Amino acid sequence: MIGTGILKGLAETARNFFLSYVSKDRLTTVQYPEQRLPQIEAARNFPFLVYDGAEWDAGMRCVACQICEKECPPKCIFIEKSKDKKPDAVGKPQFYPARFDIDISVCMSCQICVEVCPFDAIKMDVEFDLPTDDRFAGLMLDRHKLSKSNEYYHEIHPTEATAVDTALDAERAKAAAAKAAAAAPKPASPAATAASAASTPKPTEGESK
Amino acid sequence: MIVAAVNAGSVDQVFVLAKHALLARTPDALQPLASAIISIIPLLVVFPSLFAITTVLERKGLGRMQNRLGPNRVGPFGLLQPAADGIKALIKEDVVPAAADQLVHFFAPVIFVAAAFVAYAVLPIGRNMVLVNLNAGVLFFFAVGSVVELSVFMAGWSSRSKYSLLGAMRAIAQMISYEVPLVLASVPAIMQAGSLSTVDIVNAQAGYTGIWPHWYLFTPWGIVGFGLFLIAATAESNRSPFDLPEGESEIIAGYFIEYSGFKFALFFLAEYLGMFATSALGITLFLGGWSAPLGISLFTVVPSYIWFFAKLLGFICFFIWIRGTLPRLRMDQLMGFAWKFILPMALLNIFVTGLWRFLPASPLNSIRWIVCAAVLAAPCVVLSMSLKQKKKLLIRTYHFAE
Amino acid sequence: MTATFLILAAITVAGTAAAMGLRNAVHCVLALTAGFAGLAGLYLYLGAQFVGFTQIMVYVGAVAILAVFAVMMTHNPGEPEEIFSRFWVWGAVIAGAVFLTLARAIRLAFAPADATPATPAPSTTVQQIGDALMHRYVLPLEIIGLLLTAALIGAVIIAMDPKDDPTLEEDAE
Amino acid sequence: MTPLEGCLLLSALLFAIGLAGTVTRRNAILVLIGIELMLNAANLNFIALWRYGPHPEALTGIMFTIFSIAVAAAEAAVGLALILAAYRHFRTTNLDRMNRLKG
Repeated sequence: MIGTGILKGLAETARNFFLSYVSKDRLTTVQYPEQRLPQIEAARNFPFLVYDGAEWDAGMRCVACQICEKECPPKCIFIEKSKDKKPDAVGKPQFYPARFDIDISVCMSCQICVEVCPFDAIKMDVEFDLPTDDRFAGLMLDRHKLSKSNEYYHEIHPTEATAVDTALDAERAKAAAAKAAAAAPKPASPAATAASAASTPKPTEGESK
Repeated sequence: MIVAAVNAGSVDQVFVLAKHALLARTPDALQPLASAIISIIPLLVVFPSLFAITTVLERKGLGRMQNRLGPNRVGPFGLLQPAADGIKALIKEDVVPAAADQLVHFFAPVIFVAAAFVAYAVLPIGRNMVLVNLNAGVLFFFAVGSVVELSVFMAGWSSRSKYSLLGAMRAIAQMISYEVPLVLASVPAIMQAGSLSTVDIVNAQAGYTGIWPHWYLFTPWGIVGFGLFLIAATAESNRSPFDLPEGESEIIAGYFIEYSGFKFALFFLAEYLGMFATSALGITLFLGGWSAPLGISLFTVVPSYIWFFAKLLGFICFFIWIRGTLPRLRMDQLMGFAWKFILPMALLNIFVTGLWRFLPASPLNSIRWIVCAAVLAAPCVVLSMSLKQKKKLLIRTYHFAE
Repeated sequence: MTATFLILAAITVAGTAAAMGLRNAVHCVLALTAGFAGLAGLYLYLGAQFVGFTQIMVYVGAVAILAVFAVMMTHNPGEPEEIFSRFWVWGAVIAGAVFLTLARAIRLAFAPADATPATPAPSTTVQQIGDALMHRYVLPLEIIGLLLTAALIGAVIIAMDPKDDPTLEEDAE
Repeated sequence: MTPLEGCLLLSALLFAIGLAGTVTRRNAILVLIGIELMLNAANLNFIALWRYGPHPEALTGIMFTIFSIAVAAAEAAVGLALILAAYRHFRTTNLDRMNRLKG
């Protein structure tokens, strides 16, 4: 018959209209600022820095290698290497970022920084609710604002975080074993680490200038 | 019964009496001016308020049809949303494109809104409540409606933007194509009433057989005419499914994309005012204007203007319902529908109205009914079958449309 | 000679003069609609309601739109921008002479003494017009209907490009 | 000046404006519009003479104007269609450049 399709459609919308007042589970949307849907595990938005332990300053995994800064397509990462060194997750003395800023107004959420990070220090966050009344300084996140604990990482991406932790633990165990093995011939090991640490920063510094 | 009628009369005429009382206090020299102002101001207040109510109603209704809540943040149940929108439109910057034709760009929304308001002059919104009872009222309405096309062109052309121009071209093509069936669909009612005056047309539909009103809707040509009028009115007011001129997903907002702030709001207002005006004309022509739908004292007691606005609200809800249901047409479907289906049907409808008038009414009313309905139904079925697309489409499944 | 008449006459003359004098053809057509609207107002002022509304409907709603479409379809950006013909002086002189002749004839026809008494506007209802159309003028009406149909078909056929798809249609009133 | 005289003078002026446009403009569309203006000037005459004439009840002026508007609409449609066809041929609407017969 003519027009049955239209009538069917009208009946459907009418049913939606009235039943949406009756059954609450028809309402597919939530009242956003108060209610939030749980994020799916693969969700990603802007990068953050992972730290281990309780203190963000001490446990930061980032060693300021500046690979992410170089790889970042829109160039939204700004890193300043520290002058001194701190022991990293494995226990090796490393540089740390004296300054680590991400301009999230520029960031395009491509996740390349995460892919290239050899230290599993930068990961993607699920936080998308970042409104601010200052569109320049407010969207320039410094290293304090960026750093989130490993527990938080487990919370938002459990599978991924477990895999990362397993890998890190394996590495730590390897490093501990190596340390134990190297404990006997004492003078060799610090000299080697110092030499490797001294050789790496030079080219990067030259490039960053 | 008589007491009730008298009471109803006084409530019914309260605005008319108030106007006369006010006029009696003004000096004689100022009376024509005062009379005009007193009559115009309510129109200028009531219909924009109706527009404000309709915007929130539309957004909430559409939301519910899509299993959403709709606006619910500003005020209780989001009812103050139009106020927030209005303030936003007022304080927004008024951007005029640098290449725009300044004068034409400025006058387009002004003419649009003016034309939309002027159309209300001939619409009777209650018993004795019409601004001017023009002898050629319906013609006036359509003449004013044709000015809208020009303002649409002015808006689209003066913006110097391809989206605007495309939107304007689409809008004009659509409005011209659907103005013809709109006028032709109104002709039967005019023929039957024997007058172009809106007041006379309403009066011709007054009265009841038993409790059944003499609306033109309850005749075979009235049903068809009303249906065609409704379709053409939807297209004429650029509403979904005929919203190609605006087509948010393709040409963003059509001819008024380069307008911002208050001018944009004016276009929005004028579109809705045009929709109300066309609906009001449909009510006047086919639904007996302000008369009560059933001739029982419970209904006739209710003041006439309340019936008018109830019918108008019904129209608005129907338009919202349609908008929530039907997807947008394609341009060739739109034009084909206007010229291949609506136009022939409207012409046939005029013929049937003539037939209705000249067939004897008194002894064989049901035979007259059947003959006219058959003359209309057969070509309608044939036309729609021949225009139907013979495409096999896959069945789509929805989450809640089981 | 009331103020209403003068205002309407001013709108009409200004609109039509602008329509004939402006550079941009679209502006010309828009100014022309203002002139036609003023003319419609004059018809209303003279008591010819039906004709006034018909004027708006036909000229503003149809002819102006048609002209605007034609202007836009024939716009040639590379063309030299000369809006008046080489002999525009002669044209202006002829038009001026025609106006002066007509004006003089009109002035002479009305002697200052015979001021016609102001008659009330004749009340013409649409019903009377319809009766006249259907009885006395039924043959012209039929001829006009035929003419309009012929013009519609003719306009479509003339404007149709033979190279284009013959299913293309144009709206012509 | 009587109202009738004012109307007739206005109509003469409109006719002169239309004539001036018709003979001076280069754009064919505007020439057509000039012709429309002259027709309208005539219509104004009909209405004015009907209004102030001796037999307004005869409706002659109104009838003539209605028919005239109908003819003018047909003329505009056909005229613009002709201009479009000519444009397709000459690639211009400039009448000074449409100067060849047998095109």
